[in-house]
This record gives sequence, C-alpha cells and structure tokens, in this order.
Amino acid sequence: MKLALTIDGREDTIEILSRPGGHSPACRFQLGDTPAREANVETPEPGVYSVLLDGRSYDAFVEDTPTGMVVTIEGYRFEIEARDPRRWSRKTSGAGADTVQSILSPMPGKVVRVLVAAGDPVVPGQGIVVVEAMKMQNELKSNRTGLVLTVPAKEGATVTAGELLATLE
Amino acid sequence: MKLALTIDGREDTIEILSRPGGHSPACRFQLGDTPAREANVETPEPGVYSVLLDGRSYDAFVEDTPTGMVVTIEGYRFEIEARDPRRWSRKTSGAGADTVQSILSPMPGKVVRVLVAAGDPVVPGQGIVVVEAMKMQNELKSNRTGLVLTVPAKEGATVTAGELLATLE
Amino acid sequence: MFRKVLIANRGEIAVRVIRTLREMAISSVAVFSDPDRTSLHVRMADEAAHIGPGPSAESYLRVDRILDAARRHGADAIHPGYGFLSEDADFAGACESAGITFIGPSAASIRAMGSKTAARRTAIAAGAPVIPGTDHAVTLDTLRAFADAHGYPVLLKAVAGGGGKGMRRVDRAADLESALRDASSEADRAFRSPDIYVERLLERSRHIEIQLLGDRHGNMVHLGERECSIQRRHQKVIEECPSPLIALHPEMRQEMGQAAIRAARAAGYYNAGTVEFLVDSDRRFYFLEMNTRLQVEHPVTELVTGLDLVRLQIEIADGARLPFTQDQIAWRGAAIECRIYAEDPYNNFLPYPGKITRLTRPLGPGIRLDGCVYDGWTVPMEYDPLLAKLAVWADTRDHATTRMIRALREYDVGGIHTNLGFFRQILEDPEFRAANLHTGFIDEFFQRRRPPEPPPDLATVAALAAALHTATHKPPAATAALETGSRWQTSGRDGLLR
Amino acid sequence: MFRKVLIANRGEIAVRVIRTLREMAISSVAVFSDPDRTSLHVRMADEAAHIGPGPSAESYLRVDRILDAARRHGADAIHPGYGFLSEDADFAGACESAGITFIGPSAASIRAMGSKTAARRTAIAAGAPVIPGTDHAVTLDTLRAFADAHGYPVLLKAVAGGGGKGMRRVDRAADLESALRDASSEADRAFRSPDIYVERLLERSRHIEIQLLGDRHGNMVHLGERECSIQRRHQKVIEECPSPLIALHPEMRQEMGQAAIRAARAAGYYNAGTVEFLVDSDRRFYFLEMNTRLQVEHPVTELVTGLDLVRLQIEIADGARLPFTQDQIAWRGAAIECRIYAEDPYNNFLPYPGKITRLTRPLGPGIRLDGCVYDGWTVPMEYDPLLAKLAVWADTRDHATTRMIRALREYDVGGIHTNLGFFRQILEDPEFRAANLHTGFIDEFFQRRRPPEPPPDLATVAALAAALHTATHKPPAATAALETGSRWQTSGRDGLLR
Repeated sequence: MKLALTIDGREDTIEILSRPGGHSPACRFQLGDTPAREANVETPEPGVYSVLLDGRSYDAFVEDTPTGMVVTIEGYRFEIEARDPRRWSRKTSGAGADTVQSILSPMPGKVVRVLVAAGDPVVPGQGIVVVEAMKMQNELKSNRTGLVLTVPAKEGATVTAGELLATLE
Repeated sequence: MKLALTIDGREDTIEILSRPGGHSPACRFQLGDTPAREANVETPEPGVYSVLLDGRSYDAFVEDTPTGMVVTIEGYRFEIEARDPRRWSRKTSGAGADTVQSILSPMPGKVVRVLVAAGDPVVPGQGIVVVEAMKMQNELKSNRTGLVLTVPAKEGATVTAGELLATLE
Repeated sequence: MFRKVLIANRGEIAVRVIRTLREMAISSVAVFSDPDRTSLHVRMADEAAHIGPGPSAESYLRVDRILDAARRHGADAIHPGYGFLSEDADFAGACESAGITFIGPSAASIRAMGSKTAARRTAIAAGAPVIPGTDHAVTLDTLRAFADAHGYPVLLKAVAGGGGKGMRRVDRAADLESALRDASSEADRAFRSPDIYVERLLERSRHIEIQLLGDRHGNMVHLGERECSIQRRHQKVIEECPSPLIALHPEMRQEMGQAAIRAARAAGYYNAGTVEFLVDSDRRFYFLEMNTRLQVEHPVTELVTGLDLVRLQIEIADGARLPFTQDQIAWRGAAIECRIYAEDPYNNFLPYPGKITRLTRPLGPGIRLDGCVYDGWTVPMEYDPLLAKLAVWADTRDHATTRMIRALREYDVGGIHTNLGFFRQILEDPEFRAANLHTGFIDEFFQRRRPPEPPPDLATVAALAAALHTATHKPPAATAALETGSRWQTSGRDGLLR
Repeated sequence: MFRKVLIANRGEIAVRVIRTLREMAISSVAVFSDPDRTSLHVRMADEAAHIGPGPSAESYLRVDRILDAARRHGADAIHPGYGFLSEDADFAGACESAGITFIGPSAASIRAMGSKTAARRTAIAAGAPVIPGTDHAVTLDTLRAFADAHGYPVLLKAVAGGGGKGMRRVDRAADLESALRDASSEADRAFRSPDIYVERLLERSRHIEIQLLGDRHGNMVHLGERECSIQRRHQKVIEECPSPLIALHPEMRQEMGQAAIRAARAAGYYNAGTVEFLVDSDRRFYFLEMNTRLQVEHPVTELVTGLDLVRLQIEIADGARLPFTQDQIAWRGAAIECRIYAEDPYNNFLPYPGKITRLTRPLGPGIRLDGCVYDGWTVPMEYDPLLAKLAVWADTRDHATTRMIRALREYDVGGIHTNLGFFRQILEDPEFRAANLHTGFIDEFFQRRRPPEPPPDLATVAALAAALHTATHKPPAATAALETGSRWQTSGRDGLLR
C-alpha cells in the first residue's frame, strides 16, 4: 500500500511493505525513497499507535479531521493528509477559486447575526456574519469590493469549524 | 416492558412505563407493586446511567457479567439478573444438580496442574486442579467421595472466572 | 455545621466545591441549565436542580430560580464559586434575606469593593498605594485632562467589572475618543454599566495578588501572594505561588499582605478574598482591585500553604473563628497552575467546543488536577472554555517547571483543540525560566518565539501512524488507495480498533 | 549527571521512575516481557527493550538480558524499583562490574541486610532492640526448643525474603512440624532457599518503619516513619505517615530514627532504605528487617516531607551529597495510601486480571495517584495484582481519611474486580478512625464488620439502570422480553451507546 502524504504542508510518500497484524507487530515501511525501516506497532487504544522504532518508544495519537488527520506525539502536533498518489491532487479545487471569497466559520459555534443578504454590495472590512462560542464573538469580514453570492448561514444555527457561512464575488 | 429481577439474591419486578429517548430524558417506571415513579435518565458514557430521582443525582455504572449485570452506585455494588417474567426461571438448572459437583475456576488465570483424570476415584479434600493468576496458586478440591466424570481443564490453558474445570459424581 | 449546601455555579469550580463538601460530610446540591444536564458537577453532586435554558441570564444568573432550588432542596447555605453571581451584592443580600447563608463576605463588603472606583477610594482611605488614576467615571474631557497630566500610555477600565472586558490601552491623544467609545460600549454589554475610569499604564509591571482570609469575629490573615503576570487579553493563564520576585525579596510579602489586610478591613471584609496589586520594575506596588470571592487560581495557594480554602470558607460562613494566626501560616515549595482551555492556539486562540473523544490525564507525584471533563463529554458552546486547571507542586520553582512540562506531555485531549501545547512552549521559554515575568510577557513571547522543532523521527512516526490509521479507518480520501492495495491482516486487531 | 537510566522493573514503579527521570531531563529505557508490550511503562518511556517471555525468571529476573539491554541502549545507570532484582546483591555487583551505576546501596550492604538472620545479627551488633528469635535457620529441634523457652504463639519466617512468603503463625506445639514443613517448602519455591527462622509473635503489635536516606560520603538522615499495620496475609494494604501512635508520642520518631540509622550504618549503607520495626502495646520497638531499596509505600513519606525520593536516589547514586541535614527535614500534615489491587474482595480476595473496560479516577485537592493502568489495557495474569497506589494528603489524619473516602467513591474501574469497596469499609470503620491499629486489624475487622447498608433508593436506581441497560444492550437472557415489548425510541441515543 502506497500513500501520498502532506505533513504540515510538506509533500512525501509512504509505502507500507508489511503490516502489523495477527501475532506479529512488525511493520516494514518506506518513507519517500529513503531506505526501508522496520517498526513494532501496537494499538493499545483506538486511535493510539504505540510504535517502537530503532529502540525508541513513541505513543502517537491520531484523530480524524474534516480535511485529514492530526497526529500528536510527545505533545508535538502534525497535520497530515493521506491519499492515493494516482488520484488527482485534492488541491485543485476547481475553477472560480480566485474569484470567489468563501467565508468559513473559524470555530464551532452559533451564528448570532447575519449582516448581509444575497445580492448586497460589500466593501473590504465590511462585516458579513457574526459567530459566537464560549462568550466570544467573532465578526467575519469581506476582503473585497463586490457582491454577496450566497448566505447559507442562518441566525441561531449551530455551525462546525470550517463550515461555509457565505460566498462573495 | 416488564422484567423480573434478582437483586443481590432478592426477587423483584420492574416495569418501564415510558422510556427516555429522543428529546426527553423522562422515564416512568414501577418497581414491584409500589407506586409508579418518574426519573430523568441520561447516558453520558456507554454503560453509565446518570439518574435524577426525587431531586437526587445518581451515577450508575452497569457492567455485563456472564450471569447478569453488576451495577455500581456511589461505590455500592449490586448483582442483578434481569429476565422476561413469562419465561421459566433460570434457576432451574436441570436434573442432576445435586448429584454432580462442578469445579469452576474461581478467577481468571492459567491451569498449572491437573491432578486427576476422568474415571479416577476421589475423596473429600482431594486436589483436583490448580489454577494460578498473579503469582497466587489456588488448589480446587473435591467435596465428596466419588468419581471424576469429566476434566475439561488442560494444563497450560487460560481460563476465565466461572469456567468449568472438572465434574465429579 | 451546614447539612446541605447548594453550589450556584457550574464547571470545574462546582466540582471543586462538591469535593470538599463531601469530605466534610455535607450534602451538595448542583444547579444546571439544559446543556449542562450531563456535566460532571451534576453527575457528582448528591442532588441536582434544573434552573433553565443555556443562556446564563436565564439560568446561572437567575437569583429567583437559584433561591427557589435552594428552598426546594432544603439547602442551608449557598457557595457562589467565581463568576456568575459570586460578586453580586444583591444576590448575597437575597440569600441572607431568605435565611440561607451566603458563603462569602457581606453584601455591604461586596458593594464597597464591587465598583472599581469605590474600591480605589476605600484603598486610598486605608493608606494603600494606588496607581495614579481617576476615582470616578470619566467623560472625554476629564479623560483627556488626566492623560495630558500623567502622560501616555493610559489604561481605560470598566468601573463595574473585570476580566478584561471594557479594557483599552491608549498610546496617543488621537485614539482617546474612539477607545473610550469602544470600551464604554463593551462595558455596557458585559456589566450593564457603560462607566469607564482611567489609570496610568505601568509597562512591564507584574500582577501579584494577596490571598486574604478573615472570620466574622474580626480576625484576618493573609495567605501570601500569587503571581499572575502571564496574561493574554488581560486574562490570567499561568499563576504561581510564591511570586519569584517575592521569593527574592521576602519582606515584600509582609508589606503587601499588611496593605491588603488594611484595605479589606476598611470594607469590613470577612471570608476569602483577594487584593490584586501591580508591581513596577522598582518593586513599588499599587492596589488594583479586590475580588470578593474565591479565585480561579486558589489551588497554588492551597498547595504551598497546605490549607483547603473551600473548607475554610465554609467553616467561616458557619461562624467559626480562624483556626490559625498569621505566624502559623507557612509556605513550602513552589506551585504553578496552567488554565487548560478549549481553544485553538494555532488559530488565534478561538474557542473550540465539541465532543471529547479521547482523554489521558497526567498523574504521579506533585500533580493536582481540578477539572470538569470526562471522555465522551460534549464541551458546551454556551460557557467559558475552561476545561481544567493543571497545578503542580515541587520543592523549587525550577522543579515545578520541569514537573509541569512533564505533566503537559502526559496530557492528551482528543476531539477538540486545547492550549496544552502552547503552555509547554511558554514553560520552556528561557525568559519564563529566568522568571522575567510581566503582564506584556505573552505579546513579547509571540514576537521572539521560534516554532518548536520536534525531535528527529517524530515526523516519521507520525507519517507511519497516519498511514496505518488510514488503512484501518478508511476515510473517504484514502478509499481508492485501499481498494488497489491488498487487504490488511486485521485478525486479532479488529477488537482493539473500535 | 546520568544521561540515560534503564528501569529494571515494570508496572507502577517503572512509571513512577520514568516521571522523575523526565523531570530531570534524563532519558528513560523501559524493559518489557511479551505480555507487557503495551503496558504503560513501555508506552511512556523514551526507549524500550524486549527482554523475554512472560515468566519473570525468563525476563525481569534475567540479569544477563537486562545488562545487555542497558549496554545496547547506552544506559549509564539502572534503577531496580522494588521486587524483582532490587534486593539481589549479585545484580547490583554485576551492574557495577559492567560500568553501569546501580541506583541503590552497595552489593555488600545488600548482602549484610538481605538475609533476615544476618540483618538481625547486624542490628543486634548495632545495639538495636530485636524481637526474641533465632539468629540462624532452625531445625525442628531448635525450633521446638525456642518455642518451649519463649512460649506460643511463634512466627516462622523465611531467612531469604519477605512479602509474607514462607511465613506461618504457630499457636501450639502439635502444629510445629507441619508448619515448618509448609513454610520451608513455600520459602524454597519463592526464594530458592528453604531456610526458616523463628521469632516470638507479638500480638496486637504495630508495624512502623523508618525511611532512611544516606549519601556515599557518610551522611545519613531519617525521613520519619510510616505506619503499615493494616496488612492482609502479611502484606501491607494501607500505609500512613505519620504513624498515629508517633503523632501522640513524637519522641519515638527520633528514638526509632536513630536506632534505624545505627543499624544501617553498621551495614555501610547508602541511598534509600527502610528499617522495619514492630512496636508492642507498651510502645517498645523491635528491629524486624531492613529493605535495601525504595518501598511501595514511599509516596506517603514524599507527601508529608515534600521530598522526591526517586530524585534523591538518582542524585545520591551520581555521587551527590545529601542536600539537607536531619534538622532540615520537616513533616507536614498526614498522608494515607491504599494499594489498589485487581482482586475480588467478595471472593476471598482472589486475583482478577482482565481487560479494563471503564476507568474513572479521583482528582482534585490532595490526591496523588501512581498507577500503570489505562482504559482498554488488559491487566496481565503473570504479575502482581497492584494496579495503582491511591494516596491522599491533608492537614490532619481525620481530614486525610475523609478525603480518601471521597476519592474511593470517585474511583471506578470496569471489566475487572478491585478492592476499592473494601478500602472504603475499612476507612469508615470506627476502630480505624480511632487509630487503633495493629497487624491483626483486618482479621478482627472481618469478624466485627456488618455488610454496608446502601442509602435508600440506591437499589431502586440500580434496578432501573439494569432494566434500561438490558433493553438497550439485549443480552441473551432478556431477548424474549424485548421482543414482546415495544421498541425504544433510540434516535439521538445510539451515538452515546457504543
């Protein structure tokens, strides 16, 4: 199994040459075109990987996120995306990426005010939507002069981090 | 839904008249023929029941065991068996209960010695099987003069608590 | 002694109070809003009363509903915790009128110290040094006159409250008008009072506060200081006892302690309270304000003095005399506390509520953890992001610092974001280790810090874990890779991978 | 200072040592047998070395494999923990021969104190009072002569070891022969030495021990006592500091401390060690034995003295001088420790290994937890049933007791059996509260105790939870009931019920 990885923005590949399982926790793998290495891997808890590599012991905590995974080891945090290297890169997000501003919620929270409607003209710095969580309000602003395309955000609605609140063109 | 219960050896029945679920944590129930009562029940963690009853707050931890459930509340422990009251009592364990001694493992562990074979005569106090766990050996003994019927226990095998090791008649 | 105490609060402080009540064999009554039904304080309390929907104004701030719950459950006394109604003189008064003991100072003391300008006047009258500032709310004209006379920068502050709300630093005359307008409107929203006063801003000063404890018979002692100079957005994030400055200049503890006692006595104060001071670079200290309640950071004082402040609060409220005199208070070793928040340090510290999917806590020598979280709990978006207070004790500040770093490394919370990694960077910072603390510390830290460099092979292990996780959990992005690769030997492993 | 230390142990003590090593910025090397691959000490250590299969004789007792691991990983020193090779003079010697520092006393000191009869002779020579007994192994004849001369009951003990193995109480002459045979064969199995000696048995005596600490430069202090009178099958289950007896008679601390120092000095002792005494009802104390290593119950001493014994052990092994003198040692408050075992108190305390399916730990003020368990871990059947040591500190013994009861109530372990509930009954026992402690306490407790009476409505709530659990989880026994009943509204709840 070979995967293309994006680790904290850096591109790499990993190939799992033999997998832990059954009676053997041995795992051979190859990172990029460095020499193949062997690790001893167990899963003591769901999402937790205990890895022995070259005599060192690591506890890796893996968490799925909307865009990939976050791996935490010894308190250090890595954002990782994994995909089949033969598929198209997910980075190509299609036409219009440069001409449309998507307003995404920066945090899980509640939409407390929607300040524009579809078709409204906007100027840079103009408030579009206010999201609140844990007593902190966050006003999301336009970065351009243009028009409001869509406003999926509804006042009173609960939103997740990264959820689309409005689009501007 | 009505269930027959054995609570620490005492028989009772409980009927759930309306169940918590969806938006309402309200739960009406009737214990034996006492008046119906209403509790507020949530499940904050799997196997954990947070119960508000008459203004008091209880955290009940429920665990399945081979023979029923163990419920722990405020450090107190209840052994409970629940069954459909219309079925035959599980207590009726069939003929021969009085004439056969079943040697059960008192703890999870490993069979370190089997001291008899099927057909061997035994006397009261005679060792039958030795089970070991955590550096403690436990010799299980005959309570009668008779014959060894079966010896499912194998030396070196891992056994659970309550597992049948031998039968004597 | 009380038979039953209601805690008019939620979260970690409600859990903290329940623990001491249980140790005193006093029944506890929790109150809860809709989103808090399965919160830990409700699960742990002996009794629980529902008091309304999520918004605090309709539940935790409703005096009528809380008093009603207290009566229904037969509570003898109410512990207010911190925040919410804890510094509301009317609430304290309403409790006493209802025949329920308020575990805190008198309503009159809260009034004398609740307004920041009234507290300044009280402190001045008691001879405590104060920062040059106005003793009443300002208009734009009186503000301008003050700034012209004392020079910039100045600090605008809300008369009615603290916690950074309504606070604005102003560096030049041109910004005065808009800063006053902003601060005033923020104060109005936060405290329903638009009044603003002004103080000279002391740059690179330290925030050091004195814990007081007094009984209803006129006895009062100080329990030493806490240094809370590490602040972000005017809110404390790391606190220590002793202050490293005072550890070098021990005479300051008695001087500041006596000044704090004088100010509190002038307000007829009893029960636990804290007088906050700023200390400038010449070690001159200035009265800042008094908090008429238990503080978030009280555990560091408990660790160093060996006292249980909540137990003492309850005994004092019950009429007991202080069980010690000033010279019986002893300080041993050093304690540090980090406030663990549900927030994203990699995204401007925005709050990050959500469901906790994994939880590993630090244990072992010298660790104290006061929290309200459990594995599977959904941190509600309605309230403070404070998840837990991680405090450590050791014989020296240096050992306490390495112990805290060890504890932070053991601590793992999955499903939400926390500031755990941020604390580790601060505690490893040479300026922090050298105890060069001041209230602008974090701003300067952000300018000088380098992104932490993970030890070699950590990225390799992360990549390996991510690849194995992808193969096992098959999120959409990796499906195609799995389909073309051969299947894993999953026998004997599936059980581990729920 | 050492750069890297290997811990020749497992379980909670390995985790305990790793924590201090991390705080000292020293790398840690764990060793593990097959069943311990996913144990916490392996997961937490910086490095880990496999040393063999499950049986200790093929892994944790293999000097060659442990030294080989130390060399391969480049460890400068080895911490032996307690048990396993910690009191093996040959192991200590082999470490030093290999150029690896043994974190403990010299091999010669271990030899002088390792044989219980040699230790008795050392103690006698140093002027420490000993219980009437034989200073060499007995035959049936010398045993009978001793018993005739001193009267019954007598206590048979293994010359080569402790921990209750090879120990037999004998109440009458008729039982002497079989008791000697049984004890001797048990000792042979446990220590590979059948030698037995005999002492007069002091009934209703207290077990009180003195913690010592000495450096390699001839300095030695005592860190006060621990009382460990609450024992089951000659094994300690609850320990406290200070001893309630010595709290009433503080002069005993110095007397016993000086006697312990004299005995240890006679053996040329350095590093941490403990001298155990029995104290009779007239408060006369008698040397029992010396443990030449860190003890399980060291946390109560750490909580009361504020010292980190593991850090001090490491510094002393590195050649440091004691950083304090006897008069700088101070004792504050009271600490109690309970040893949490995987065992079934409702079934003759038989061990109960297995998978942990649910884990809630006590937190908050005054709690210290040293453990090696995590949710999902399978407690192996090969080793000790010790899961964790729950220790509490408070200002008084009475407060520490109520704190421990509070902590035990917060503690929940699912999937296996533990002795948590048993501790609660002991701590609530009036005789325990009155500090009427002696080594026969638990036997008498079992005779006088009443089954605990749960508060009203607990059985009702248990029945309700069991019924709801049955309806949701549908174990076989309840299937028929469900089929005839209507379906639950499970929407919105399924997610909570994995």
